[in-house]
Amino acid sequence: MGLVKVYVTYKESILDPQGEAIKSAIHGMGHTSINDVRMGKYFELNVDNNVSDIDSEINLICDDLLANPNMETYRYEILEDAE
Amino acid sequence: MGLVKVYVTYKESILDPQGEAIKSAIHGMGHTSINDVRMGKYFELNVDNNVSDIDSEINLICDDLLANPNMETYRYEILEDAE
Amino acid sequence: MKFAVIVFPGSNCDKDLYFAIKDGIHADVEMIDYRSKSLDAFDAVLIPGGFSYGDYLRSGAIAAHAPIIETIKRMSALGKPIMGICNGFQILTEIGLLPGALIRNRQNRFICETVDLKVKNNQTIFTNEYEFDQTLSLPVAHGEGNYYCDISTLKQINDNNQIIFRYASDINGSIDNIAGIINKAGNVLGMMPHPERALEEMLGSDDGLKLFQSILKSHMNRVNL
Amino acid sequence: MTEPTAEMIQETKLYKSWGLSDQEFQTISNDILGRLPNYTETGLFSVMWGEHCSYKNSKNVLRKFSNKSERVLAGPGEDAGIIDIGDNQAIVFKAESHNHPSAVEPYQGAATGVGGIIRDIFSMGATPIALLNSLKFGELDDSHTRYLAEEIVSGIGGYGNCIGIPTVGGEIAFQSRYKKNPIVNVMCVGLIDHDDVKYGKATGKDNLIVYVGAKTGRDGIHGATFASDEFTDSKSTQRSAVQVGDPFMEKLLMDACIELVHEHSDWIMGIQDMGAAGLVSSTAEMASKASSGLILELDNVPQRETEMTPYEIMLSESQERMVLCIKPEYEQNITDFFTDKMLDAVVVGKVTTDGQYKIYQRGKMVCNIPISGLVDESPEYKRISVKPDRIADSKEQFRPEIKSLEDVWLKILRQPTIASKEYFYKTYDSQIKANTVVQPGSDAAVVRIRDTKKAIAMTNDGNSRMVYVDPFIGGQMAVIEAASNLVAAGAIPIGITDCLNYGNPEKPEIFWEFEKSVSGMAMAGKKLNIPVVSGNVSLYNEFNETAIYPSPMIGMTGLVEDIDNVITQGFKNSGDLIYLIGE
Ligand SMILES: Nc1ncnc2c1ncn2[C@@H]1O[C@H](COP(=O)(O)OP(=O)(O)O)[C@@H](O)[C@H]1O
Repeated sequence: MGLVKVYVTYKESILDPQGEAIKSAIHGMGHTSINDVRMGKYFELNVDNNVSDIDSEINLICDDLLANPNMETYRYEILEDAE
Repeated sequence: MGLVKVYVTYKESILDPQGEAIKSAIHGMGHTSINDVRMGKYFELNVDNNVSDIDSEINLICDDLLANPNMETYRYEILEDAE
Repeated sequence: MKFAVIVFPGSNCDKDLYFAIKDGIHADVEMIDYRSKSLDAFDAVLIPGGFSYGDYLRSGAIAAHAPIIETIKRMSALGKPIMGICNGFQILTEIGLLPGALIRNRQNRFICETVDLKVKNNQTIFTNEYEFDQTLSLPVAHGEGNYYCDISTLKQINDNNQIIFRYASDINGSIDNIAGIINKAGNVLGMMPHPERALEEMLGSDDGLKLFQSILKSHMNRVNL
Repeated sequence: MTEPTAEMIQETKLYKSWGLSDQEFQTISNDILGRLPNYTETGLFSVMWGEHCSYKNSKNVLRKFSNKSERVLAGPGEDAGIIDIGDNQAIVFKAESHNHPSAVEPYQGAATGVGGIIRDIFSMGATPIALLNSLKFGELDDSHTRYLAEEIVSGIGGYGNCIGIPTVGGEIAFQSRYKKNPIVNVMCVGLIDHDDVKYGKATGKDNLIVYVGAKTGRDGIHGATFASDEFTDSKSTQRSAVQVGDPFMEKLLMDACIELVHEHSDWIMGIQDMGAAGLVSSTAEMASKASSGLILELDNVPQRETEMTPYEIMLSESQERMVLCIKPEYEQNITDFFTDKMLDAVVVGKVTTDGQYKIYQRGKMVCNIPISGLVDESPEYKRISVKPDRIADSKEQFRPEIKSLEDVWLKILRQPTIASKEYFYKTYDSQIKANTVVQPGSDAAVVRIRDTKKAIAMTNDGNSRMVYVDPFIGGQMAVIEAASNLVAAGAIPIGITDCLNYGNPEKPEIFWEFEKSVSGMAMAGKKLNIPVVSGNVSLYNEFNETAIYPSPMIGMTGLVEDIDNVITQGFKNSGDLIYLIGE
């Protein structure tokens, strides 16, 4: 079984209110060396090994579901035979 | 400026309702080769270069804020001098 | 005139919308399951607010793949009135019937309050009972109601007069205070505020009533032609 | 892991770390079983005899409350109390505390508290119409407190908003004693027709026990014992007691159960939610109410994880699960019904007549104990009660010295406890269902009942500072304040639910506070003829041995006969006259 890791983040031009809130919390804790925080989503997908074209399958899933191209971008890594 | 990427996920024994809902949506779309989906959080922190012990700083921030050790685990990568 | 209120798993303003049609404008209305294959018997489609599929992943994202979506798209192509409120608006952007997206409120929290908005286009099948620039007092209740689109889309919807409602002040970070938009063809409306919660003075406002009356009147006029 | 044998449990006194005393263990072995309990059985006793399920430290104090009036249809003992409001309708309501889970994981702790109280209401067949919450935090100048407050409030809103029940009222107070032990009490009110009321009973030989909802995992094991445990610094990474709420699943479950009760009442004998102490508490209590026995087949229990032990399956507090007792001829109808709603429903056992609780896993019997012993023969303690010195000493009255009335006035208004709570309650959808006539911000919330002239008013009250200074008077005041709030909204008070939050009852001074304040509340309730029909006790609210202020919360409901009589708090027009009424 393969493991695919997908990362989805807001496009750069979009304000990330969660990231902002976390940044101020981090500053409130005294860690002022953190200049900026962006928050995104992280997915781990377990995939059957017998999938023929995993890239196209994952791209489909990301485009259609995991990310909204109007506001988000994504990238992914494929880890063959993960535990 | 350095970039730190943090990944936070639920511990294995904790229910991930979002992951479950996403999995059934993916199956509904016909991608039945995806056996399991877990959803987590992904953070990008921009850090000043002059931080002396970045590891201990990031660990503190993760333990105290980004993850709740009662139900989540985290890992991170430090990318020196990222764009 | 017969309305369909689409019920997705997790929809929770479906009954409010049902009562708005039944008791508010005394028209025919039925709740329709997300698995239904046909909406032929209906003259208008309403997509209610709520948390379809828990709003997991992203609001409206999973509902966008429900079986009934194809049927709703067909209804839209036929020019039937389709209105999405709150989560319904989010779903309509997710399936591409309306441009843009609804992202997390700028203040990063859910907000529930009654706000003022302005009618910016009263020449639509949804708003002809209102005056132009009339101020309406309507409840909002959302965590992801911050309307976003890119600059070129914004110019387009402005040029085409597709912006129907604007908040009187910035309540959630929406670009140009956009609270509701219509598609280019003029038959699909999406809005974040809840007109179905504003039908009786007793509950604070009845400013939502005319929206439903507009739809009914437009339909009657067309049928009578 | 291999489980310790019965002898090892006795020798190492493992039961003690699960909260059973030597004496209790002896009673179980000698009087109830006539043998040593095995690992699973010891676990079952330890949760069922814990304070959370057995009320062993509080039962005899709770008897002070009156739970009768002309309107009471069901009182304590059921999932929630039921009060008649005329025209064949009734309201069902209860409050629940989720203090400990919220201290450990504030968002999910608060959220799952809301999920639990909602299940208590719809498990009786009622449709939830409103939620309230009573919160007590440390002082807001502390960053951890701000974090807890933000997360707890978003957890409450997150669950209630998603499932679609308006959160219409509550209270929030700030005081340093709550810094590490916040108080999170939630209340739910439901509406029901008399004929639709369902009780959590497992009755009738060979009727089937059906499990519905989310799969069981290892989360929240021993949550109920944990709820009756004190906090210390060293326990700050309690591992297993946290669950994640799934309001979407609960919405499916709620709608399905309400429809089942309305449309297919004849299929089911009883229905009960799985709350604290999960499968064991729900099924054993259902059997106990009907004096039945039960056989459970654990292999059939839907499981999210592999190799779960009987102990883990029985004690798991995974959320969003229900138990039904159904007639065997409707098994297929029931599974089809739930499958259509995207929910799993499986038969996990059946009702017997021998009064025994028999549990099997992989063909092996792992538990065989009398249900009466587990549920009804739990111990009852009368703890020692001693008046605290601070109260004896309080002859010296504090007299405030007021130089400028204006300054003091502004200072009072600036107190977070007094100031507007809009910042918080604005994040709750208080209007969904389009029935909320009076939203947060007035004395009591009012929710109308569609198609009638009636409405229900509700409020949460309790001033713990007052209770700390004088528990008896403070208890009385809590009831009187709640009743006044309802009357001020135009309603007649008809019922009380409560959450009784205190420190460790084994400390005589704490027990005294508990006893005295309950006496005060009970007396006021009797005088005003407002029965207590449900409630919840949360003891051991301490951090490093320091207890919270005694914090009873009164949740009260009132009936508005004619909605045109509803009044809100604010002054209306300039020139209106202002009267002061009373002494
Ligand atoms: N946690 C809360 N959730 C919802 N509403 C709240 C909450 N806390 C306070 N409120 C609302 O704020 C208003 C003022 O509350 P409170 O200060 O307790 O008033 P009072 O002391 O007059 O009863 C009430 O309408 C109450 O319902």
